[in-house]
Amino acid sequence: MIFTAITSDPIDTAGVLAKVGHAEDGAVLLFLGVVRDHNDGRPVSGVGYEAYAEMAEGVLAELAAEAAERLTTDRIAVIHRVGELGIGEASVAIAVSSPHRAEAYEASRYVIEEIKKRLPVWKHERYSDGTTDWVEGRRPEPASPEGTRA
Amino acid sequence: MIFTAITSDPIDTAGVLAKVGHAEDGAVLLFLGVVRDHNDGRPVSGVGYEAYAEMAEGVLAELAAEAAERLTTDRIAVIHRVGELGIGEASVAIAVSSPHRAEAYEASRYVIEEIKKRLPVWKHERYSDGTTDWVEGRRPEPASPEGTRA
Amino acid sequence: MRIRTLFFASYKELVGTGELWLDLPAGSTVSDAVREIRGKGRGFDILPDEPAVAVNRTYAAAAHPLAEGDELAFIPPVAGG
Amino acid sequence: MRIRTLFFASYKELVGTGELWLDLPAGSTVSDAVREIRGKGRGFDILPDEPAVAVNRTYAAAAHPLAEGDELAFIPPVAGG
Repeated sequence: MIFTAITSDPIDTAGVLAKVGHAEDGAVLLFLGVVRDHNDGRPVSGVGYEAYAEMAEGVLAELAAEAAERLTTDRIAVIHRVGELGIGEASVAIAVSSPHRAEAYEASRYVIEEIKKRLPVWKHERYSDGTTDWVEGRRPEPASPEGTRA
Repeated sequence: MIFTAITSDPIDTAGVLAKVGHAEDGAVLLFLGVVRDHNDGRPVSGVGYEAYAEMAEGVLAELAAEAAERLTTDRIAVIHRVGELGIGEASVAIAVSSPHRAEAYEASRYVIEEIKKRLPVWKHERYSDGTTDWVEGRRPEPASPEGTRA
Repeated sequence: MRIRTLFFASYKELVGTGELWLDLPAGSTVSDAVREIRGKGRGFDILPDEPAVAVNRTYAAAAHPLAEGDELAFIPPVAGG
Repeated sequence: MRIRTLFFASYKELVGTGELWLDLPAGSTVSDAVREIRGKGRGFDILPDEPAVAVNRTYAAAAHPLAEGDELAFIPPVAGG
């Protein structure tokens, strides 16, 4: 079962892991993106994630389906958090499982790279000196043919 | 801290994850190798892992140290289980964390590939028809210069 | 025709609102809408010439034709993950 | 000199024991020990000509010289992970 969600609740790591796995799977991989205490040399005290939620849910489901093809299974769960996060909190969790490990690594990596490319989510950093700033992002790259409609 | 162990206890996934992570790390990756219900088309009901434990502990520590160089951090925990395991139980857990995700994926993959190449561990499969067999392995490949002494 | 335009994150701060309804001639495209919005001044003129946009929650090109009731979102450079 | 040899997994089943002490002339190498062991017959002769081995818990080549009290382990093809 492919599971994807945009949520403001803290990510339950064990819960995400529990959504994948199957008797025929020999490899399980969990990726967590977590809030770091610095960025580009500036000390960070926390971050806020904002999403275009209605669209982000669709994009997340779409890229998880693409990853499932690489995975050769439908065992994939992806959760992206929004709202205010502290250092060490997970902003994203990606769990996959598959019969063999190569596909698991490839699919997991695919999901996080595509999230960085096209998930409509923005990040606001709070610095130790009290200032805040939007993190410089990248121009979104729609990947699928229907992603850029003429 | 680099943590490695060969153990006959069930692997505590959350405990392995808790051994990595650091305020400067933005990526955490957990790999689990789990027992599958089939192999080469034969239905499997369980497996037994046997280790040359005194040597395996050294090899695991050695390859984890090599992975830590790739990781650029010392946040790595690797546990390999021995004894009798049922379907879905984890035989190996690899947790890593690092500032950026590329290193985490690379180091995690390095550990599992090197385990397959040179950890002195053997696997005995129990089949649904009651027979058992040693899983065909691969001739160990010592990787480090001092691994093959003339 | 009327379309709904949305602004997020830094764009929302720039233009001072998250949402704006726009009246456009029938047959207008995404570029027409962007030109119309940028012409409003007061922060709107700082939006890029050719911003990334989504129409009805799917990324769309500048030439994409708009229809009555469409949701046109201006998508700042993304920083998820 | 005396060395301790160890057998694991399929090798242990083949030779019927996990451990065997061996008397060897001083200056013997890993190959000498392997030849000696295979010469014992009774399953030992089914061991490979050039098995992977570890001396004192580190992989070692056939030409590796042995010393009194060394631990020589015969390592079947590995299947960890």
